[in-house]
Amino acid sequence: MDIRVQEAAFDFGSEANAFASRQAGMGAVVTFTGIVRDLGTASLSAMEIEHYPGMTEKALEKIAKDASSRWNLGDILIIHRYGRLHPQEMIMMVATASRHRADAFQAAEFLMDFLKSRAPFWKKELTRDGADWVEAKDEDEAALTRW
Amino acid sequence: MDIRVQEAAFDFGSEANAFASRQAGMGAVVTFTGIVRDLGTASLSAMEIEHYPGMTEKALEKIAKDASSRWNLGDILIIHRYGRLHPQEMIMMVATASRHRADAFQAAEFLMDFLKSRAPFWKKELTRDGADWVEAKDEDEAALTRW
Amino acid sequence: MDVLYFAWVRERVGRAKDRVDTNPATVMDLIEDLRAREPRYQAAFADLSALRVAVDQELADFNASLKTAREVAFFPPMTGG
Amino acid sequence: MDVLYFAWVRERVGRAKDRVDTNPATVMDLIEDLRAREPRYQAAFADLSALRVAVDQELADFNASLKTAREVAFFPPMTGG
Repeated sequence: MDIRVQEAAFDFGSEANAFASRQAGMGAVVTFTGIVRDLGTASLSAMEIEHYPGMTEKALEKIAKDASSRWNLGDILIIHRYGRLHPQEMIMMVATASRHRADAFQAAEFLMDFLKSRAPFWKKELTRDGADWVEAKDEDEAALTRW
Repeated sequence: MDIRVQEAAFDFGSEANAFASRQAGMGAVVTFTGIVRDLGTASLSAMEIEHYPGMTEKALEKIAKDASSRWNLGDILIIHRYGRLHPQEMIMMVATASRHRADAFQAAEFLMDFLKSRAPFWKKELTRDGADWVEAKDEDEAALTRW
Repeated sequence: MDVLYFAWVRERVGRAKDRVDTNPATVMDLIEDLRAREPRYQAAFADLSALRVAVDQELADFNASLKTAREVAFFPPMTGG
Repeated sequence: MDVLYFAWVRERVGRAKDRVDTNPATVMDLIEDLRAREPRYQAAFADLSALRVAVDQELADFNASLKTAREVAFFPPMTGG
């Protein structure tokens, strides 16, 4: 289990390769990457991500442990950035490995669902019109009920 | 849509990075990678993958088009190797991009389910005990019914 | 006891952290104490349905006991990922 | 019409490709023609439930028409991914 909360950028491809290459006996690797996307009409200049140092790491560890106990996994990687990010930058990634593909897929979706609404991160969008905190979506809360 | 059927190895990390970086406006990228895994008791020396040139490309394109019409996707990448592979080598990868994570996840699972049982690839495992064609699993056929 | 604020709760309160020397029994009691301080706390705690709370870095309810708590944090619903 | 074989079907038939000059009406008729050839075809086509067929590179049924077919392929269930 490798969990990192950091301000610095990370290299998605290198992390994905390193993760996949240390999975002896695992036949399936799934990754998810979240990217800062532009907003169309109100052009996004930056996204600021705030987090709760201390609780963030604990929350991510708990989510990863829950996933490990529910599915037959080789390993889990979570990297989540905070601070100021710009469009096209990668916010975070998760990677899961398993013998068969269903476990890796399910675990990655589970990690993302909980990371989205149960890990203490908050996003603020800075556009030319000002700054707005991103509001949590009902559908993200609803996504938790499927697990 | 980028679909490649090739004998040569590919670099998962570089492909994943290149795919992610050309997704303007997409907030989510999901990748799946299939890796040749060792078999435990009967040590696997190699895996041979046979395919049906011509039909393979058509089948993969159809599966990718079906995914594009069902989900709101930015792009799809499929790379699948054939020929002789060794344990730890990567057999194939898919990548999907979408604005929101649910589409990329669902599309990647759909691609894998159909690629598994509807694209003309056949795997043969070479162990110290001999060579065996991998048998299709009932659960892989059953997985198609969820779509 | 340390009381932390994040995101727009922090912005409305105007600071990231308070030190509270009273001994409120529950989160709700703590909120009442804070609301009694200044209008900006009233603004921050106006709509509790828009707030989440963590006690000693674990998500909790508003009626959670603060008996052994060393750190309470208030923030809006999380938006990670 | 070209008839292609893959995986263990190819191994049992002992070749990857046959050229068939008769005009079978359906896939099933073609299979009967092939079975009549040699025992190794009988072995390859012994259990049709273990076989899949593609007509002109599209998956098809055993009762599919071969009227306009240029290429038929037989193989076991696929195991990609």
